[in-house]
Amino acid sequence: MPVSYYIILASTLFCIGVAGVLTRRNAIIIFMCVELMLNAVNLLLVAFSKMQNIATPPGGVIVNGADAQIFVFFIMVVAAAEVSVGLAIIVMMYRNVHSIDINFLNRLKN
Amino acid sequence: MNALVLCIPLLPFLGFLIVGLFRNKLSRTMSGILASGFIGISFILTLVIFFSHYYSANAITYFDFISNSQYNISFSFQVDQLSTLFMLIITGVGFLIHVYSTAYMREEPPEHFARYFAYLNLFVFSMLLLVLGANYVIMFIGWEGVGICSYLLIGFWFKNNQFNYAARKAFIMNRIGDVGFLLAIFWILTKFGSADYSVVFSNSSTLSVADVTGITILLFVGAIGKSAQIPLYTWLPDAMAGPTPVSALIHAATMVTAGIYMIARSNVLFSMSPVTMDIVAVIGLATAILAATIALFQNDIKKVLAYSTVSQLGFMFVALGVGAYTTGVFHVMTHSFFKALLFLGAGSVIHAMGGEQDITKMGGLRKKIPITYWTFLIAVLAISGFPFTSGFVSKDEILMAAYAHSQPLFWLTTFAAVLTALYMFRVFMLVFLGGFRGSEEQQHHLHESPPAMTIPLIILAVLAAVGGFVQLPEIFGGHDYFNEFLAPVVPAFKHVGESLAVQEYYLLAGTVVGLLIIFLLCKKWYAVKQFEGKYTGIKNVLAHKWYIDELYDAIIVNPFNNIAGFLKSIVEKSGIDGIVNGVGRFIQYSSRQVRLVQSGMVGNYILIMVLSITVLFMVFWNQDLIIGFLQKIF
Amino acid sequence: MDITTIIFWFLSVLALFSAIMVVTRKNPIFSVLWLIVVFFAISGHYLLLNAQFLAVVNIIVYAGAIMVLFLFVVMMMNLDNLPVVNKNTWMKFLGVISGGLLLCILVSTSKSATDMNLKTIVLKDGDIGLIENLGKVLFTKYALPFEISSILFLSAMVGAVVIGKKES
Amino acid sequence: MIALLLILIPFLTGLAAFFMREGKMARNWSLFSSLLTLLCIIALITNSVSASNASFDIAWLPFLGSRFTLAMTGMVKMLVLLNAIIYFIVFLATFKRAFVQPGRFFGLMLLMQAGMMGVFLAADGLVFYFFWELALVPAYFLCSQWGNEKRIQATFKFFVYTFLGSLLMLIGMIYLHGKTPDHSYALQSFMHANLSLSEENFLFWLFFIAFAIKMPLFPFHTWQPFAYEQSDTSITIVLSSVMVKMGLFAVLRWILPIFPHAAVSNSHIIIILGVISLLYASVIAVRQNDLKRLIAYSSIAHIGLMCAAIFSGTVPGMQGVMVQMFNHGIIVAGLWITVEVIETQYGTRKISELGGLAQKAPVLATLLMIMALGNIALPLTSAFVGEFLMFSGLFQYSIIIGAVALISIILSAIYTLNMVQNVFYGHTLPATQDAIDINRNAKFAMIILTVLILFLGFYPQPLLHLVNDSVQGVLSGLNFVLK
Amino acid sequence: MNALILSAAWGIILMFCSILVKNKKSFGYIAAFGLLTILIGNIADTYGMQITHYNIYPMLSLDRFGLLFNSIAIASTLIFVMLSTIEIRKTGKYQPEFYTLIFFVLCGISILTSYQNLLMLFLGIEILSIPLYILTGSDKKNLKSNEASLKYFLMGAFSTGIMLMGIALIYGGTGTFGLLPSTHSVVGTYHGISFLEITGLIILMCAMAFKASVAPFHFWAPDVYDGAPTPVTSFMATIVKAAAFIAFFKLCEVRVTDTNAAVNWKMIFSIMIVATLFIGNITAIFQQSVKRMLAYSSIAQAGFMMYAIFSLNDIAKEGLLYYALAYSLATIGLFSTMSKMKDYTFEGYNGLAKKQPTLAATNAIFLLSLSGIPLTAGFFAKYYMLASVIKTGSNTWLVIVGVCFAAISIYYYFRLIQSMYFKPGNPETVDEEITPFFKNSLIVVAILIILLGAFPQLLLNWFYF
Repeated sequence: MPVSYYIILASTLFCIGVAGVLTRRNAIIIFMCVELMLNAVNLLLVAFSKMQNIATPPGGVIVNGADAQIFVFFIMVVAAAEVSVGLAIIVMMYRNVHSIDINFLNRLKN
Repeated sequence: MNALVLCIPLLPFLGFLIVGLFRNKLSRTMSGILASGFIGISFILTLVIFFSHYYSANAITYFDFISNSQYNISFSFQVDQLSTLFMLIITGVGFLIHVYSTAYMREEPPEHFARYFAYLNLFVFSMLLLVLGANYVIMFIGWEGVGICSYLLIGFWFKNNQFNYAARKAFIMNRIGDVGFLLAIFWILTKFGSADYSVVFSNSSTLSVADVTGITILLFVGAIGKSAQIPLYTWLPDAMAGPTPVSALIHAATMVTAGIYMIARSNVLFSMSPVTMDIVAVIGLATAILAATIALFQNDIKKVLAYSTVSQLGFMFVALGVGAYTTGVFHVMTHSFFKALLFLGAGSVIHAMGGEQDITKMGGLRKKIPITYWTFLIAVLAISGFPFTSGFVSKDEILMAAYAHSQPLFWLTTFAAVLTALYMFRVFMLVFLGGFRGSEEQQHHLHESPPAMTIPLIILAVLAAVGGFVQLPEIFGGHDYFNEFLAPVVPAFKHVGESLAVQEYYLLAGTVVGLLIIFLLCKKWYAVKQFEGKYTGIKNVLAHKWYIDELYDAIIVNPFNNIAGFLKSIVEKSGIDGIVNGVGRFIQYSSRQVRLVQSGMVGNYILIMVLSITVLFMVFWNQDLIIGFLQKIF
Repeated sequence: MDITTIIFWFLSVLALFSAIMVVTRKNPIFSVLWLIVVFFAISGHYLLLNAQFLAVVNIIVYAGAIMVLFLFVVMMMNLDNLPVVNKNTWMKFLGVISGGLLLCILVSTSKSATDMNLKTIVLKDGDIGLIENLGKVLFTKYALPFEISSILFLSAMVGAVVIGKKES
Repeated sequence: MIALLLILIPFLTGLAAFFMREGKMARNWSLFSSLLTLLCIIALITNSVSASNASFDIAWLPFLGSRFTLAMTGMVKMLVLLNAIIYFIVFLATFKRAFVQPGRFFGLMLLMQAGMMGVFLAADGLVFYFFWELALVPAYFLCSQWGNEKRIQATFKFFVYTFLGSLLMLIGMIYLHGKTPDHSYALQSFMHANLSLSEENFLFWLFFIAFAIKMPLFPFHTWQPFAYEQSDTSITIVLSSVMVKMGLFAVLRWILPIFPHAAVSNSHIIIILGVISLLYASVIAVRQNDLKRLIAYSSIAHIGLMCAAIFSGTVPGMQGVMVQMFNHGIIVAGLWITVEVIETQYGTRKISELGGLAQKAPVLATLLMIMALGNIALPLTSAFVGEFLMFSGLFQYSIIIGAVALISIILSAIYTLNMVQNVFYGHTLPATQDAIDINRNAKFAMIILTVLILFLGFYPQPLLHLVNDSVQGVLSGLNFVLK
Repeated sequence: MNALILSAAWGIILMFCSILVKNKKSFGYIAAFGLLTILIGNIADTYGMQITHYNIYPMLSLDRFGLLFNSIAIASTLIFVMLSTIEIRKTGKYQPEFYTLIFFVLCGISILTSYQNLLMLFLGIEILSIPLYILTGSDKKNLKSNEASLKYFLMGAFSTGIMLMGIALIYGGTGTFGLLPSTHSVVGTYHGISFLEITGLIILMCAMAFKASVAPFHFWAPDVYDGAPTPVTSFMATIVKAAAFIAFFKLCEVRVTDTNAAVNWKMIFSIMIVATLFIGNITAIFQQSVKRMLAYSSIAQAGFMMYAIFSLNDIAKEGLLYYALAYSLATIGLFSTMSKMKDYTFEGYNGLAKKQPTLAATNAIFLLSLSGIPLTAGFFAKYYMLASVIKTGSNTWLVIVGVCFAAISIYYYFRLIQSMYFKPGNPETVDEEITPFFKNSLIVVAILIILLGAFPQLLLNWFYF
């Protein structure tokens, strides 16, 4: 399977996530779109790890694709931490203004 | 002896310092005596030099004034016949006028009285510096010094703003001339690397025609300013705002003749440039005639005298212009006698009339102030060239010189001389003959002046009468003592041939007849009971001085003021400063706009971020294009 | 057109479709559910790529933990009765446009890397994805980050406490 | 060592002055300090201390190749002397005045003096830049705290303008530093920097703009009248007597030796600029109604002349500039003091509201008259010597330019005499109805200045001797190029 | 490594202090002491004395540059704690947590200053950011604080996504996460560099620019700085930002200088620089609130720090450190003074010089330093930045632009001086909080700034010895 397929797939997912962040006003959904972006990246990384695992040029060192997958693992870790904090913040916000529409976040401007 | 020479200018300066600094302490008498005393001493010193024949072609150097690798200007004096002559005039006439002033300025409060004498002393100091200086720079120092003194003295009664304007006008017009003078000095410095007369004149042959013409013309510009020639003469009549003795000393006897001194001094250069000589002669002649015509119909006694001074100066320049330097200088001397006399006489009259200067208000003063009358008469005769008076001799020599130079010049000069006689007799008649036209209290106020005033009058009258004999033509049994005296410095003007002797007789006869006719005419016209002084037609134009002042206002003063205003309010405020402030205002404006980008909307922020990522990519991949494009622009 | 290819295409289409659904659904709950679908699809991809460990973790951590957390929050603040603000359509439009631009750029780079297309990935093969291999690497080479991530969690924990605790 | 003292004395005394609460102590203290400084420099000029003391050198920033180097030339000595004299005069003239927050006022004044001393003495680029700014900052605080209602924005304009200029200079310095063979900031190694002509030209302009703003030269001058008008007169004295000289001085000490080729090739433009600002400012001064603005413009005019004379590159020109820096300093100080007296006593600077002071305040009138005569460069006042030399220098450079420039002596006569006439002559006006004469300290200060002016006008040799070596030094570089 | 371990340890200690220690005042002292130990530990590290000899090779590597910056960061944090301990005390019962989070941030910083692997970069950034999200929102009742926190979090998360994309692409291009590029297995080359790597680098740089609040990725900064509690702002705007810059610099230093000269990165950087300077300076002019003005000024200063990343030479390296310190000290001082004011607007400062001469004087020095007047540290900071660019040659235009903006910056810095000194007024200050200790600390900072301005070698000799 050509790697560019994966690149395109991942990029598309990523950009859908970006578009979601841009178009939606609900903080939670924006956050979910961010998660979508992260997953796109994960997919890409895994694909690359396989690719690099194959690619062994003459005289070169064996590239161990494992570290990409480890990286993915760490991304998940971080994502989890982020989610906990982020949701806490969103909830705090909701407690105070009873809305999580980001268009209401305009006390700070100019 | 050098110290003695140094004392001559320093004494008046000392007087200036003492009288000026202690003006609140000194009484009138005290300051009067001090001031006159210092001048008197330096007059005596001058006499000592004169009689001890302490002349030398080379200068007495005291110290280096300005020195650098290119030129060295030393502070040095030149004591020779020319400077001695002028020193005699300055200190002599100056002394008399000081004495005269002690009485004339009585009414002033003591500190102003003292201030007056301080200025007067300072003037004498500067004037002496001018004539003593051994190089053009020292001359320039004195030159500007006398200018500022005349400024101070014209504006002596500073409460009256008219006087202040007159003073300022005088100084500024002098300055215009000074520009020329300075340029000439720089030119000389660049050519010779020195401004010493000795160096300049001895090496003058090295100059190209262009250089010498340029230098002389510029020098002459300086002379024009100082000696009130066309076009810079209008300040002199206004300068009559000052006290009358000042007019006598500065604006008749000494300062205004500085120009003549300068040209006579640099005769070597001028002789090398015929062009300049012609210009000098023409301008002199024009001034002589113009001023004389104006003088014909002035009603202010001092104005008349002022214009006559201008025209007399014109005569002198004619003399210089035709190469008769000594004659010019000679006329300076005689003129200083009779013109000082005239002014002092006028001062005496004004004093008698209680400050009245309008001749239409005078008349028939002959009985009331006899001494003034007689002395004034002598002066009038002298200036109008009555035979064997000093004026006759000098003027006659000018005419001869003109005749020798060219016929038309001669006739025009003669015409000017005739006009001189006319307006002088007019004044004389209006003041002394006929009936009194003034008010009652003036009539009661009339009285002869105190001796302090009359004695100088008498002395000057004598000089005016007999002063000419030092230079009486041979045919009248005289001899050119004067020319011989000056010969070492200024080449004497030589009478040519026998034919001129005949001319002399014609002239003599002509003068006598002419004066007689003029006298009678004037007596018929002006020695009258009633005199309005109103004029119409051409006379009116003359009475308004050909509207020259108005002309200057229209073409110079007002445009200048408008330009200045334009620069101040438009170019400076709106233009340059406007740009500077505009930049600041633009920045603030853009600040107000740019901060709107910070909309507070997370969506917008992220959108802009994403867009700018894409933009960065585009820039990155196409930067070669962009750089090339930019290079094409810049 | 063997089976893996079909699965690949199926999973890809599923991922993209459900991703779009995530973005477009009005109701947050649906978005959450669709997002879970995306994750499953991606896990499928992992399996295809022989990253079994990641596939499992993805299901457990993401689809399991995180998404449930999301779901809870969404439920907790029942967002159905959100005050509706004016929906600015041009913003949506611009969002899609710029997202598309970014996509173009990413794709164009991969395209311009010409020899990229030659590189292929052999599916259903290789053992780097196996848990023991990863474990070896993780605890040797990547031990330091592994330790350090604990700090991350600590701070996250403290943060959750600080933020989440009700003010008395 | 003396060189260091000249900076340290005002610096330390200034710092001390900050902590003095009541005015009497502060002003005595600062007067004493200025006197001390004056004595130091006089001791140096009269060679009563060995010349080896004149310079000072110590390692400062080794890794930047910058040493804390102070060096003296004749010109430097003269300007340091000017600085010392002016401060003494200012403190003397304003002795009776009660300033708000005297401690801060005198402290800042002395710090400014230290800064300017440093500018004059520094022989190392970075040190020079340091002091250049350090002179500016106290000036900023002074002008915007003591002065008239618009002072804050006026001072701000002044500060930003000059700061921008000096930053450009900084760029030039860094660039130059990179080009020096030994990567140092020393003036000497700047002179040996190997620059291409285009580089030299570029750097020349970077430096010159900074200095032109400081002078100020024609297009960059608009900050000056505003600042002078708005700031307190006692500060204006220092600004216009000493600080504007920094620009000219910097051109003489830094630009001409370092960029001789560029200086020669650009001389024509700059001379024309100088003559423009000479005439332009004079013409504007004719129409000014505010005493301070009038003097400010006349000062601009004089500076323009000096700048033109510098670039004429002739012996008299240089000589004239150097002595004129001093003479203009003392004369303009005298003018400002009279303005100060008038403003404090009659509460107005409007020429139209003044008049007839000559009757009320004869002494003041006399003193101002002398200053005014100095301002129009009348012979036997010190200014004449400088202007004579400068004009003759310009004349040597080009007859036309010399002639055009000379017109300014007419203009200067016009506006100066206007001022004298309207302020002192004529009838008294309400403002001056019950005017009193100048007070004792101011009178004393003015008399000192007057004596200086007249003495140097009559016998300028001491000054000319003092600057002789600088003239030779500056010109030798240029002549080398011209050959 | 010491710094990392110690700060983590101290973070945990303080966590438990919240349970163990009852005295509210003591937390500040504990934290200060902790910072002191960390500082000592780090300095010891620079002399090669380490707590453990744990093999950190492929992930981190301790070089003088990083360690020196650690010291700077820790020292300025110490000063920050000294100056704003009272403020922190006011944040209520989360005081120990506050310190804990600050210590964790320090961990992140010490990772960022020595990372050798993009994974560590990623982790470091996250460890830096997540506590900050919380600190920003720590003033929970304040809506501005909440809003700032949420904004910061959303945009931060987004930028994390961007960053990961970049890293992934770089990996795809080079087949390694090592900071040092491996020339093997390069695919899709452009001038010998993989397309993917270039794309990834650009994206990664954008993410870093976001963290360093460099335009056009700066938008979060003004709002977050404005909304966050003042002490947090001063911590975020100074030390954290500087750390981000160090990380950015390390990245570019290795990657950009490695890439073939034909690949010209200067274009992107110069765009970023001009944009940052423009936005920061121009927008700061119009601000009415001092806090917001300082926020924009921090962006403007970031523009100057970008010069170091533009020129990437040794001068830049020293200069960046110097700039970090100079800028941090001055800004921390300003913020701490501001937190004593009741009114944060410029008018609120009117006449401060009369009421609180010490505060006014020290603040004046800080402002002068920020505007780069000689004899303050700020001058040499700017000097180094300009010098580094000039050394690259042929980019003088960029310097001139920067200088113009520096002149503009005078406007808003001196505006504050004007209102402190020249405007009449009676500012409302929280007098009971202006303790002698506070004043003295301010004076110490001011003296420090002037010393550094007179003798920069005090700092920079560390760099060489």
